Amino acid sequence: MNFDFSDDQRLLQDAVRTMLAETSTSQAVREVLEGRASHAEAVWHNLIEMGAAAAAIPEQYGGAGLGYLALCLVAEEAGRHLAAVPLASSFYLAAEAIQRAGSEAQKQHWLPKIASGEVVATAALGSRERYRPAAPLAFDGQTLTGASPALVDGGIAGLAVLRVGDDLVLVELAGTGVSRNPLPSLDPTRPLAELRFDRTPAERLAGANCAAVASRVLDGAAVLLAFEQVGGATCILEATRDYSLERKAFGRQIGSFQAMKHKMAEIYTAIELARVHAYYGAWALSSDAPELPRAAAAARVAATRAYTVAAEEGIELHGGIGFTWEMDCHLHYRRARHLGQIIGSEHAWRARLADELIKEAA
Amino acid sequence: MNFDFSDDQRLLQDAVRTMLAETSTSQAVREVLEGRASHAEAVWHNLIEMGAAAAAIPEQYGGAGLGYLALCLVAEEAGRHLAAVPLASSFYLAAEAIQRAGSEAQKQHWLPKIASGEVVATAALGSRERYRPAAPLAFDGQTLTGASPALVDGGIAGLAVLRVGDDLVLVELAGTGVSRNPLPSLDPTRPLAELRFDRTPAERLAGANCAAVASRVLDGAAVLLAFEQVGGATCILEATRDYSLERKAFGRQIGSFQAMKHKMAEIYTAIELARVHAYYGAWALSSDAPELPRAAAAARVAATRAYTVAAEEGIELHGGIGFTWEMDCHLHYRRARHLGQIIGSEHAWRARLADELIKEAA
Amino acid sequence: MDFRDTPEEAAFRAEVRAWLEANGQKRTRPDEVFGEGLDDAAKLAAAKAWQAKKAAAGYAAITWPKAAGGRGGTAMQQVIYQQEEAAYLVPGMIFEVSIGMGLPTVMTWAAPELKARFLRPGLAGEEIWCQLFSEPGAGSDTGGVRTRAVRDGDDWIINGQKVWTSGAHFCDYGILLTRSDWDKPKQEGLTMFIVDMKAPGVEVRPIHQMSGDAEFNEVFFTDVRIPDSYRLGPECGGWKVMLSTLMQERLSVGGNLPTDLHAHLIALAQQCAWDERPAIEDDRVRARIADAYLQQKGVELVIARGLTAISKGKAPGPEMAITKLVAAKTMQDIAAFAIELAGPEGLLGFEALGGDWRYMQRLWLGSPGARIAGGTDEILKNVIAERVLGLPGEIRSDRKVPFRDLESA
Amino acid sequence: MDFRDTPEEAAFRAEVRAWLEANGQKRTRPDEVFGEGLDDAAKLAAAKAWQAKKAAAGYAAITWPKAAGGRGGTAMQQVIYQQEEAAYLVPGMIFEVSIGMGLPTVMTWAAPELKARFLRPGLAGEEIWCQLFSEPGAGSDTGGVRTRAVRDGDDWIINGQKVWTSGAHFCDYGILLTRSDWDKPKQEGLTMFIVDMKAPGVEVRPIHQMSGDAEFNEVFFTDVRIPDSYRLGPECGGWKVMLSTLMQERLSVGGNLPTDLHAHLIALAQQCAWDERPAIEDDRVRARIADAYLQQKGVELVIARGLTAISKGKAPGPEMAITKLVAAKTMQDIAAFAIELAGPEGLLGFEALGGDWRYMQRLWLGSPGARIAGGTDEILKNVIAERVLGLPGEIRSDRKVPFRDLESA
Repeated sequence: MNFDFSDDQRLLQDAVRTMLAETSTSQAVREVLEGRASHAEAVWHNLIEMGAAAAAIPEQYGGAGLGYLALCLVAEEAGRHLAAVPLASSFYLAAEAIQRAGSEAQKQHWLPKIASGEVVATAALGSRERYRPAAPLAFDGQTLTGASPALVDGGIAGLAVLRVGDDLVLVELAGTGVSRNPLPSLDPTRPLAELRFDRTPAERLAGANCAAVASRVLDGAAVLLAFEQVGGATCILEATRDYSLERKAFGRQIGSFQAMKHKMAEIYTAIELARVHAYYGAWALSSDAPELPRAAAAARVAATRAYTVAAEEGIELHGGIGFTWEMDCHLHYRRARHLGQIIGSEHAWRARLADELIKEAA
Repeated sequence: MNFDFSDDQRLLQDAVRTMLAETSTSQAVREVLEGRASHAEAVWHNLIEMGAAAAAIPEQYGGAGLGYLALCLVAEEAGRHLAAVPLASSFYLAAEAIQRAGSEAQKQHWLPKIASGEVVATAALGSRERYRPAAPLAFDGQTLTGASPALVDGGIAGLAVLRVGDDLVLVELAGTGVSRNPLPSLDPTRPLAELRFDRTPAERLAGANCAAVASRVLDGAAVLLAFEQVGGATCILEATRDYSLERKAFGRQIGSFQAMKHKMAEIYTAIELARVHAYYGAWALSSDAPELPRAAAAARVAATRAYTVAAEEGIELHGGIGFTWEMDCHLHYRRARHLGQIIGSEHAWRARLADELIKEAA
Repeated sequence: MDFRDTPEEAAFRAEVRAWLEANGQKRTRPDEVFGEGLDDAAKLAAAKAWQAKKAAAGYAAITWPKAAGGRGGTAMQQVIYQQEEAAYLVPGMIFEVSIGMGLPTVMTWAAPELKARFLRPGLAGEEIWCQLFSEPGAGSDTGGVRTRAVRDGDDWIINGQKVWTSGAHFCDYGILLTRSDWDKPKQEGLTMFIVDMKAPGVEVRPIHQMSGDAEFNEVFFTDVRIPDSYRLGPECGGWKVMLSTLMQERLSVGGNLPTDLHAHLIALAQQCAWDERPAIEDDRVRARIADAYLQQKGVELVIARGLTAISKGKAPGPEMAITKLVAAKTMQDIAAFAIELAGPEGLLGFEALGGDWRYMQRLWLGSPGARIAGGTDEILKNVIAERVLGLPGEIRSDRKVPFRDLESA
Repeated sequence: MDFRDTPEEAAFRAEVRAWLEANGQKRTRPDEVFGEGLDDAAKLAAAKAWQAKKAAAGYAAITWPKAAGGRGGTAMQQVIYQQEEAAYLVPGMIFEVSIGMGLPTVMTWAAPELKARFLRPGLAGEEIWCQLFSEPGAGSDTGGVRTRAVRDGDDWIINGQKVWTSGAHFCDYGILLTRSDWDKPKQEGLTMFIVDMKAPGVEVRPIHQMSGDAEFNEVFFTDVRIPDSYRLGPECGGWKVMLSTLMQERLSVGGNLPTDLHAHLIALAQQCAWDERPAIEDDRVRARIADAYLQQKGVELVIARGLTAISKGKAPGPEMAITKLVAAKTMQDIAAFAIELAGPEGLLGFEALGGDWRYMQRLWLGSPGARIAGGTDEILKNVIAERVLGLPGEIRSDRKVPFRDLESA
């Protein structure tokens, strides 16, 4: 029984944490929040340079070949430090789709570019929930025409993997006929854009059964995002605890009031449950275990709940100062929602978890 | 705006409360709990004698003609004092069904007997949820054959109103071919029995559209049971508060710990929401308002939640002594579940509430 | 039990309704607010004009005595006016502190000549009032204020900082809680003043909220002079004055939960698909719609009970605290769920979605503030536990000690 | 990250498995318990026989030193044994206090001749131990015990009452916490003893729980004589002795949530109909199945983290408190929901329903106790807040005062 990460993996995590503490500052995040930057460039540069972003891309494709467990810990730190970078779009989603469904040539061509940061990629792989009628995106085998759904990092991506019917389609965004329509985002630190195509050259990802690949990639992303969520939730819990020890009212540290203590204990409990489910998901992802769909769905639901509770109650426990623009509480409030919905809400994933459990019981 | 009961109605409530405090003691309830009595006879006698049980039966049928608002307050006190009597079976369900669907002759014959306590009646009007396949109960227009579902007070009832297909059927239980099969109950203070019929004489309730009548009677019962639930929840909250002021630990009254205080505040909040929904339901029931289905469903869901929370957390806040047989906490724990399911669970009623709201919005 | 008006109430309601129809402007969208499209100055001017009209018609302070410029009406009439006004585009918030806190405090504690000076222009909206109690180190614990008042001849010199002051940037006067004696225990060394917000040394800085709005301010006082005649109540009597001010607020029947959350949720659920079916058909969504109704209708009915008390000439009790406790958290939960309905697309700002979303997204961003402003969930639960259920107060170590000796001072 | 055994662990597991297969009896129903159908005396005899066999094979106290009758094994081996034994019908609870609390306390604090006297028969199940700490006025606050120990020559005379003593009615010996000095503060006047449960003046009365079971007892002491040689630790050193006893318990990895709640819920949902459809197809039911899994699997995985610590030779930390906190409330919620699945019929006792219901109904009746015994939810949250998150302890007024001057004494 060794339900923990290795010392080497922890060393990488420490290095990433140190780097992010220096570069992914509140100010850097706010540059993006307030629209002065599309992403935190220094943070992105460092994550690429350290080989952290490309931890799970094999060395033959220009990655660090450290595997998914390493990437999970990178994700935890990215979440903790609210990193405003295209890590999920490029690495959890697009690179994974290419790695799992691309031809050798497609992998050889694109993965090194993504790993080196030369190209930012994004992806839309489908979701169980939607608002507007599905975008009328058409692929004729050679070109793509129509509008994508809202894509995280769609404004800066050079490449997109899009689900069109039963296909996964690879489209270079420097190609002809591409226009970008920036869209407002509830979490402006993660900007959204719609892509419009007019007979833009595109190609099919070579692999068969794209629905299964998309589902597999989304499971992996669920695990990785769960680590971001756990990281973010831990950050706001720690900030709340520290504030409650500093701040006094009625002649006492407010953290000595049992109502505050118990609420923090409840947040902690939610986070720890999420953490162990995320760990279990990491194990399933890294060992390609048949438990992955169940473990990934569980990690996603638990982590979405934990970050939501931590962000909501974190503001509450800060009192008045908690809902000011100057405090970082609202960055977590927004990020919690962003991470909790971007690959489908907790409800969709809870349904998926139930599907798996009922299937297993049969 | 007068969202409250009248002074006269409150006077009746006080009288019932005084009577129940004297007769529906823990010991009287435990006589039934431990199987030494089928119901609390003195309590039942008094509720009948005072005209409290038959408050909503018109005077021309032997009732007190005080209306539903009065009966609601009687129900609240019955709930508060855990009255182990066939009040719901006889008066909220059977008498109501007869009153709303019976012919004049049926009403003349049965309502005075029920009002005077000469006959205990019970009813099974259908539910959205079930476990076993529907009982194979057959009615040929003259006789009834087969087994009823489990009926509260089925062991002592002299009359039953049973839903058979689209009919409501009235069957006298002293008739030929009736046998009774007592069944174990999660709340033994409210005993259950199955009735078996072998060509037992029975008659149809005369009214048309029995499904609508059944639904209307269940709505009324939902409101009345909500008052019982609110009464029970208030009782255990008060007992918990009193205990927390008496009991000391760590050199303080345990009721001075903020965790205890806030939990009691949460229970109080749940109860007060339930109380106002119950009041609203009482208004709708007594004024025959079109809002009744919505108000009744809301009262039922809110009151079921409130009593469940009060009973669960009431035990918890008592600590070790709370889960002993000697303390009355578990009587509320059982009664909360009994009242919360006997005409269908909160889930069925929440679904009904949603149906109504969506219908209204259309 | 009867939700209908008494004949007297009905007559007053008809009168109010007629006046509003003749003079006001009805809301056309649920999220429409007063003065949309106007700049701040124009909006303020329009608000003042409305208040003047309302005061002239005798609706500005219905329960006040006629001598003080009120109508001498009942609390129930006040409620009826508010109910009817709710459908109209009116600048409610701007004058709320004037009418609800500032002027009543003046009426209770100021000398006759000051009442003559301040009440009429305040009611008519010519002068607007704010309330200056909270400080960075004294939020829920108002007794901890440290803004210093030092006597200097016939004046007092004020130095310090206030925070969470609504509308300070457009207000003319404020009621100001200060510490005038540091050798008395916490709540015994406080003194209340009227302060001229345009006086030299008063500086107002907006606080930006997470929603991007700036309804609140920090207010800095540097050697601000206040004549002793502007003192409200005795020296070191500030705590009592403040309690009387807050008591006024308590008489208003709380809870500002929208009453149609569930209807909005239904509308949004009809626009979304879950697993290729309309989300409105999902059992979970339906359960949440029911729960939204349960909470909001419950709050509405608790308020109805408060109104019943008012209608009988009584004051609603501390149990009204549950209205805000329930309303604020319900807003947060339902708004979050509404956003979730649309899955990934729910993360789009409302400008990119239909107009129905604007409402929910605003609630979602506003609800953390709603859970804090006017008493956090925790403070409200204390109120219920102590004042309704009679449970003991917290152990206090800061009650008897001279303020200057407290660790936090 | 690897859930598999190390080769050493796998070898030990194989050995245990073989021994259990040869000697034990596997459970055939999830709710089957040891000794069903036997009367109390026969069940106790069977339990003692099993414990003797287990001790002879060296599995009774795996981590104890060989000199004390143990195996000198690792904590991980202990865990592996427990995991394997879990599938068998064994009388776990009966000896739990002996092995987990009573005998370790003897091992740490008693004189060599007493160890020689007590350890072997205790391990072999010939003598059974109980723990006598809690009192009617001292539950969560164990420091408040009032059972009086007065020195009389070479003996002590004991008077008082204990409560919540598991198995007192069949136990032979107990470890007993008493107050020997009323002039010292609360936790400083306590002394611990070994008490012979068959001694004159010891009276045991069962406590009936709401489930109808009687696992616990009240124990009354009237002029019970204990020789001073049976004292554990120094006079007035009882608090420290008790902490060492509880520390033993903490080393065991907590949480006794069944790991198949969701599977039971699935089975029951397949037997019920909601609105004429199988309940298993209802979106709400499916969501609850998922939630049941999330909680129980979460607890299992937190325990796996504790095991990882044990496997590395470390002790699991106070964060393990979340296992019981989550497990007990989850049992209550899921059991209640399972009962709701069947609507009105769910109110039938399980005897009238299928056998699957027995399990859920027992959980439902047992869960209120599970949330209290071994630390209420509130105490566990204090542990997490103070010992994990480092938040301040409660303000205590009872620490420095002589016990006899405390209001509660």
